[in-house]
Amino acid sequence: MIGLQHYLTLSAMLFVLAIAGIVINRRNLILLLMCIELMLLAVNFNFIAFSRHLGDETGQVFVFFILTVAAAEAAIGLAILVVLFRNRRSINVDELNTMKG
Amino acid sequence: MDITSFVAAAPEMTLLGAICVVLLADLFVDDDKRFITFGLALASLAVTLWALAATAPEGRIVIFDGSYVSDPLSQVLKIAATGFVALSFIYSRDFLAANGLHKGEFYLLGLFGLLGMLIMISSNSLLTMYLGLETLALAQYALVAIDRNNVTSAESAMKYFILGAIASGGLLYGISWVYGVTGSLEFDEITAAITADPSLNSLPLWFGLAFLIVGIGFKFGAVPFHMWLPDVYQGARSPVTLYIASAPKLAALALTLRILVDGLGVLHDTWADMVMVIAVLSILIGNIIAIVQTNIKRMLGYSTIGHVGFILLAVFCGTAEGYAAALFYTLTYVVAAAGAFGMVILLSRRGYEAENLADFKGLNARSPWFAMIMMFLMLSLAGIPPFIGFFGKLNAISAVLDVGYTELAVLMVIVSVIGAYYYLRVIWYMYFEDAEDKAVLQSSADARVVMSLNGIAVLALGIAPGWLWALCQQVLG
Amino acid sequence: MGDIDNLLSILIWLPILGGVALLAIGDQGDPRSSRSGTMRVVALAVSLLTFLLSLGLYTGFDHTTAEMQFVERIPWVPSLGADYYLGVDGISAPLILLTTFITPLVVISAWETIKTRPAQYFAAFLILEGLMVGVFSALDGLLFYVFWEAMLVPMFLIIGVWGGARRIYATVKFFLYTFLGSVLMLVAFIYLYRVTGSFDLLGFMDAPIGLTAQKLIFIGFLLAFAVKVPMWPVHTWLPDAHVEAPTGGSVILAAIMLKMGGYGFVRLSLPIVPDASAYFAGLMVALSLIAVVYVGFVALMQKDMKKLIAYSSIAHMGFVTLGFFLVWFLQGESGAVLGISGGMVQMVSHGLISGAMFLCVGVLYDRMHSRKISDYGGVANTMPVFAAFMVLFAMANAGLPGTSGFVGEFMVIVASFKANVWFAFFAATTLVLGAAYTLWMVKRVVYGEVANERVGELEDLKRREYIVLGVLAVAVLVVGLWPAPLVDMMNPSIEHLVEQAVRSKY
Amino acid sequence: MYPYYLTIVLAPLFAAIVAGFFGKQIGRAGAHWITILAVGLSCLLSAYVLYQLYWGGAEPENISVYTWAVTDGLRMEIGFLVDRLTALMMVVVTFVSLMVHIYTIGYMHDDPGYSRFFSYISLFTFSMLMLVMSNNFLQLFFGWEAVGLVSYLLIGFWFKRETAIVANLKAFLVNRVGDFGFLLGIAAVVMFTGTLDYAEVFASRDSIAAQSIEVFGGTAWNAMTVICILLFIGAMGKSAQAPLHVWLPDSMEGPTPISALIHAATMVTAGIFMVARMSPLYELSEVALATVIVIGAITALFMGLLGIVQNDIKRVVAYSTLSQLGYMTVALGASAYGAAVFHLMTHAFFKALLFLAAGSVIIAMHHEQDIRKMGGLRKYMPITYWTSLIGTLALIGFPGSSGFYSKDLLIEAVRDSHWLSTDAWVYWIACLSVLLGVFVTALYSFRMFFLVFHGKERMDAKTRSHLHETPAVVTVPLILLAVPSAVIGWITVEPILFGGFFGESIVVGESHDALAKLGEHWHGSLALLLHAPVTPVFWLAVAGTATAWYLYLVRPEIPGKIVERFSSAYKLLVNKYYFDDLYMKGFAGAGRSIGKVLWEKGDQRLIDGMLVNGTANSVGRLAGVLRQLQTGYLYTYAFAMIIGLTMFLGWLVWFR
Amino acid sequence: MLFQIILFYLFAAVLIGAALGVVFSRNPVHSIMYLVLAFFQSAMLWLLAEAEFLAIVLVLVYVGAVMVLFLFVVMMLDVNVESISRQLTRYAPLATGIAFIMALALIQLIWLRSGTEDPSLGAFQPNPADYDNTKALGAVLYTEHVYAFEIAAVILLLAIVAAITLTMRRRPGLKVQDISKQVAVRAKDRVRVVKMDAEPKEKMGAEPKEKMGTEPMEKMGVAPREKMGAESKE
Repeated sequence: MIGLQHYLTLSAMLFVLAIAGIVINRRNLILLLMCIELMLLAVNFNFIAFSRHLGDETGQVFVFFILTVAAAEAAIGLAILVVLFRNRRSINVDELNTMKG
Repeated sequence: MDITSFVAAAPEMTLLGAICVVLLADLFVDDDKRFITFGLALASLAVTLWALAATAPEGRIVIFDGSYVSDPLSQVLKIAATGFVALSFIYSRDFLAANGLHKGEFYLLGLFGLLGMLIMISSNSLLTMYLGLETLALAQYALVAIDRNNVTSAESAMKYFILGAIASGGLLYGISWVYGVTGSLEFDEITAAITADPSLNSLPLWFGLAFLIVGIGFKFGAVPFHMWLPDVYQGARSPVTLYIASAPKLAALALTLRILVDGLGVLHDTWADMVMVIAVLSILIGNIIAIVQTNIKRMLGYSTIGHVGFILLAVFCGTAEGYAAALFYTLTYVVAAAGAFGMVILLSRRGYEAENLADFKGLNARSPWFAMIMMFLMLSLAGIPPFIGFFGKLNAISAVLDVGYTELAVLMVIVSVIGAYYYLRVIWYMYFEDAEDKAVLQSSADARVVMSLNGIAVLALGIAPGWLWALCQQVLG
Repeated sequence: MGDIDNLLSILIWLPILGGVALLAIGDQGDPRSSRSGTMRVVALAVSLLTFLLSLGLYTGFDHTTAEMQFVERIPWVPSLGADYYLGVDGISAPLILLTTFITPLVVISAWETIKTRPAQYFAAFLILEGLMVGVFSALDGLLFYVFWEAMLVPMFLIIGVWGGARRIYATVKFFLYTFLGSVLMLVAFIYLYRVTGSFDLLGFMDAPIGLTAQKLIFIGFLLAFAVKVPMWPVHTWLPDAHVEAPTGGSVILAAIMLKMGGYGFVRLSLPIVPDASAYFAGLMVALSLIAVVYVGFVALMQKDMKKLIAYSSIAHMGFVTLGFFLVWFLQGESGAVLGISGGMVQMVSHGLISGAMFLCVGVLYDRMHSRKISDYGGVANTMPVFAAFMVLFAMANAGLPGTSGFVGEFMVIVASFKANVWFAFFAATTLVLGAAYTLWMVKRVVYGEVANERVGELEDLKRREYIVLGVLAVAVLVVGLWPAPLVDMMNPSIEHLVEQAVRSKY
Repeated sequence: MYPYYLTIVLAPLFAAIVAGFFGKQIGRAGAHWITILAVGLSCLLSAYVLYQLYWGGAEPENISVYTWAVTDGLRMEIGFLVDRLTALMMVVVTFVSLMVHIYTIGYMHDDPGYSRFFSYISLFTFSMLMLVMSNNFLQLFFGWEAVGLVSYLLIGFWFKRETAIVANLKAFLVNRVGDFGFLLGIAAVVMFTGTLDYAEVFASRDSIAAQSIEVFGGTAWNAMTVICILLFIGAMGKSAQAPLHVWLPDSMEGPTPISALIHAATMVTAGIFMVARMSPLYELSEVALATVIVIGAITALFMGLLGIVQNDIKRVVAYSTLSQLGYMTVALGASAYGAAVFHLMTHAFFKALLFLAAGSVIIAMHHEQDIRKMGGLRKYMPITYWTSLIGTLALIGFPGSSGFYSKDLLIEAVRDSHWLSTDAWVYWIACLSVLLGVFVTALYSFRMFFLVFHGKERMDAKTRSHLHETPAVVTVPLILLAVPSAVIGWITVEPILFGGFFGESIVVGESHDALAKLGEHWHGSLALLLHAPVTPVFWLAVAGTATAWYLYLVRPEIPGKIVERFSSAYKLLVNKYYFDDLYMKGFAGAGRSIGKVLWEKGDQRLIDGMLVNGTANSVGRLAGVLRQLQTGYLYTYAFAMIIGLTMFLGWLVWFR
Repeated sequence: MLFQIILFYLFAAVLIGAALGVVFSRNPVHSIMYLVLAFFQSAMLWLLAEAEFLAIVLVLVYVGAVMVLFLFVVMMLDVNVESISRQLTRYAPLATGIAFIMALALIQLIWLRSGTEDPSLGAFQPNPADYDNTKALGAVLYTEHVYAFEIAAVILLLAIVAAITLTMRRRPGLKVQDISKQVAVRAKDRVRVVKMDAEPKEKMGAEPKEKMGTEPMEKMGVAPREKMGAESKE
């Protein structure tokens, strides 16, 4: 029977994948933003699973807010990306190291 | 639900209303009359302060179905946060004007950020905490990138954003586990649930806790979640750095205290170890790397990491005194840090940011008074009596000793000696070296006055620290 | 004058406020001209007034009791159990007098030699004076610590701003070294606060503490005081700091700041953690003797006058710590009081002598801008009066009877002989070593043919310098010929201290 | 009598201060007048005090002047103990000092440091009086060091001379080595008696002798022995006993009046005086006495030998001083304190005379001091010649001179010290030394005398053309000193040695009392004089004189041959047994090397380099390494966070 | 039931595959498409879990708005796909290891230590027949969570402000009328006598001249060129 654990496992896999994606990716920043979306998706899975498991809507409400915030976040993230691109003509993660040490 | 009970949330509402006013008014203000926006922003803060004072609750009030709490702690933190935001506005204006950044958005985003802080400070559930956190964070991301033509600003904004998003993702994941285990998001209920069923105090909940600590660690900038901090401090324009370095620390403290103490206080045994590890790493790495910095903003960034370690060590104690010490430390640290960044701004001019340590050379010859003020601030940060920073350290160490961790206390004091070195370096540049730049300071009278008061405050508070410490104890008693 | 209320507070705050006033006055007129500037007059007036007021400490002092006198106590940080609690006894009062006595001399000595930012210079010294008096009069641990640390800041600036070529290295080393030493004392204080619930030093003395805790506290204190004294092997900051400091800085550093360490031992270590002090007494004596012998040899080879005097300071301070820690080798015998008295007298005397020695070097340095012994020779030819002073102080430094330098050494050697022949043996090597390094320097600097043209053009003492050195010479001789007033002042307190030190607290 | 004592002490001090500080104002004449008057006053009053004590029937007085300090039950006072021993010393000191003051007017006539010089010698008189009049160890030490200080200042009086300032440093340091022991001795006294006062210490001497102290682990030493030997180390320094004698010949770098006053007559005898003063203590430790006697004997003989090879007129006298001090020390060791003090007194006169005469010669020779460049001065300087002859005869103990009585009886006393036969070798060393010493003394004394006043005139023509007798300020003191040198022995030997002059002030154990045994055969000065030709002492002296006459007047080429023949022995003597080398290269060199090593290796490299800066540098390097972690790359940052998180999780799952 | 299980695994597999595609595909546009797929699969899975409202919102908001925004940005920035470095970071092996450990820890947590070893215990209780997910959420959203709801609104406002602040540029040369200024203008403003220093102020360079030139433009509501630094680069 499909239940909490399955969803949690799926969520965990997504989460780990998203994190791995962030760390191993040296290509471009958009991918990082997408990985973050994946991560939030994983979180949402968790909330929905727990919400269903507990029979409590609060978790789903939380997901609702997460979706809202994630949209706002995406907007700002992309805006920053645009600013960065305009300045550097690049969104390569590798080149983003003028400050260090 | 009685509508009158919403009065307790008056500060947030007032501020939001004020934000809307500023937002609209700013549309009709010319660039050369931007001081109107500035005035309005300050007025908003004043009104917020008034609302805070007017609605100060006697005890603890919880409204919005357990989402919102107003208690002495929130009062203190909110007043302080509002004050620090005002401070950063005042310090920033000249710089912004001189660098073509004097836009209403700066103030607006700053006010939004403050709103986020107030929400965090007063949140009584993980949901509102998360939303407040995001409000603050989004405002900060935007603020860091506000100078659109600045490469480093953009870079640091990007780094801040990505890492911040990861951290809030982690935090959310943790929240989901806490929710899953306890079935609630409200701090009171979480505590109640765990108390009622001690079997809940097991691995799944601890897992959630670990993720929460990642979020907290990030927000504070504790090692190893600190990496964003030096880059953002350095990359952002000085006023933004000042903003980020001051009030949000209070919000971070609220985040910590609300979650770890109000919500998961019963898990102290578990989180204490984790907090201790990141705190110890923070004081070590922050202070050590700061030694080799040449950019003062970056240096202060690393020093912040060190101070965060102290705050977290006070929290780690898990005693009322420890929490009070954390509060005291945060407040006093922020006073000095705000002043220090303010001084960086004060020394800057059009097209020239005094962000290198070397820019402080010979300040005593240029302006003995501000050199002295800066010295006070540095000494306070270094924890040298009679400046207030010393009492922060004193209380933190005292709290740590109280729970029997003598070795930790010794580590703390030794690390503060290492830390003293780089603060001393600022003093030595100001006093012992000759100026490379002999220009006169250009800044408006209000900034100078406030800066002077700021510097004197760290001394005056240090000479009479009793009331503040009593207040902190009372608030968290 | 003994009937002034809040005398101690006045002694602390008058100079500090004076210093603030000086900062406010600033450098008026051309700072390079010696005549201009009210700040010099203000500085001198404040320091002299402070000294005159401090005489009230002597005239109003009750020589018969070990109780704290001139006590002031008002709550300061009630939530921490810390009070603004001041008071003096026979141990601290002479040191306060020493402080207020030396400071005007420092001000006079710097009258026209400091040309950059003189107002800040004088202000730093006045503030420093207030803080030092604060250290000696604080009876509250937190207050003590605050003064103790705050003191570092003006000295840091004095060395750093007005010092020599390697001043930054020296001053940072000075600051960090002493800061590192003191922070552990803070931990010890906090621990004691935890035990007793307040920062009252007298309360600390009565609180029962377990042996292990005592040992840890002792180590905390030890680092703070040993660095300050400084004891071997944590002494290396001192030569650097002395060499680079301006004359006034060296004087204050040697004359008073080093005394803080010794004072700390008698005020804190001995009475608060007597058992641990007993436990570590052997180590302390050993370190003291190493300081006397080892540093004596090192001083012999110095090429820089200030460094030589700095090393000699370390050796002399070795006597202080030796005298203090003899107590436990004299259980049940007389001699303990003698040893501690000797240490205390040695502190006062060393304050006068080392101050004078540094002023002498300062006189030369002002003229030749060199501290190297080899740059001099035959100074007596051109500066006979100066040479006379120099020889007098050198003799005092070598512990000649009739000068103050002898009194303390004599007492300590006599006491240490009682404790152990070999203690006395090593301690007494200073008779030879001290004379060797001091007089060898005198020989190379003062005597001989005029070494070079610049020495040949030296002018003898100006009136200002004459007054400063003369006053110190008189003080050195008075203490040397009649130490009774000083000793009598200390006696009851030291006897009380010995009682406290030999009891067990756990 | 108290006011007299104070006046005696303070008058020179006052004069010294006036001459020192106001030298310019009062002028040269003012400086010498005030000091001479002050010292003259002291001298007169001292004589009066002596008169009162001996003839006037006054009792010895023990007076406290003021309390220096009291702590821990230990009273430290300044006070006077005036008995006949003290009074005798006071007279000797002030008289010689007065003579030297007068003499100085001539000797230092052209010196720019004229008033300073007078100030110093007055100060010296004060210090010496403080020393001899002390009633306690503290003041004794004060005086002890104060005379050392003045000696230091005076040896280095001509501070432009490198040799002078080396010599004064050396003198001070060697004295300090002695004081090192002396101070420890005082500390020991305090340890065993709890007091510094002579009277109280002497009163408890039996209890001291009953105690013991462990110096080296396991071996207990008699407390009295420890005290006495430590105190004697002080005396060795001050009275220039081997091996702490090296400073005295060098001290001749000072002006000659100083050599007479300080380095012959008074200061160097402080050690002798001190031991005599401490006779109650020394009497209770035969080990200490034996030590004293051996040291004294070695000094007496071997320092005399050095005198033979010296060519500097003052150095010859200086070595003779060393030798004579050795004699006194031997007498002390033989418990013949009276004889020692008696010899001290006569020696003070004739040695001051010899020095002043040497000074007179030096003046005449325009500060040429090498006796090889003199000769035949007799006809130019008759007064100096005759006074020198008196001094020399007194020195070799020519029958009838003051030196004869003191030295002859001293030797007799040593020979009669049969208690020493328990340590036979000590006895023989002592006897042989003092006897051979007589020969040696005569040899070097007359060698110098002949070389200076007789024989060929070896000076250059220019010097010769200026040769004439020195002025009255120089010759008058010579004459005034020649008188006591000649006759004082004759007059005073009986009362001082056998008339119980010292009374209580010198205590001698019955079995030790050689002088008392001599006293049994005492028949007066004349009898002793008549008895002289049958003693070995006389013939040894004659032999020495004859040898000198033969070698340096009759066959002056022989000494050179001897030197060639016994070159190694000569070398040993010329190099003063290599003591100077040992000290300068050995101790001083080693001290400096130790200092250098400790400083450069210990302080600079180990403590500062490795521990202090090493730590700081390590922190700096660590910072350099740690900052590498902050790569600037986003993925590193994220990775750090992930690692942190994973650590937490791993710990929670697997380790908790 | 079996059908649901099959569906779950199917959707889950596609979801994971899509996620891998997001991470590993070279072309950002492909990544976005994979992400869209992932969102769709998630929506399916949420439907399976009877969270209909959120499933729909996910598709609407994410696929409909956010992903379009992503695509828009990618297109706008016109990132040169080929120029993008292909390698993985040097942490890749280590990071994979760490991710593996983390996954292991999570799975161990979920399956072994959660106290519900029997998967059936974790099965969701089916909702009652008359349960309306949307209604249920709506009921609490405006009561219990009204405060959070308001904050969410603030966040959206903030996002608007922030996004505009960061990205809105006034194009140069774009003729815009500012009527209020046109009306408010006075005759004396038309001509201005500019006083010039004989020597330009320090570090000002040629600025006064430029200021003169841009003044009228500013008055016309057109931003001066220098304020739009990035402009010149484009």
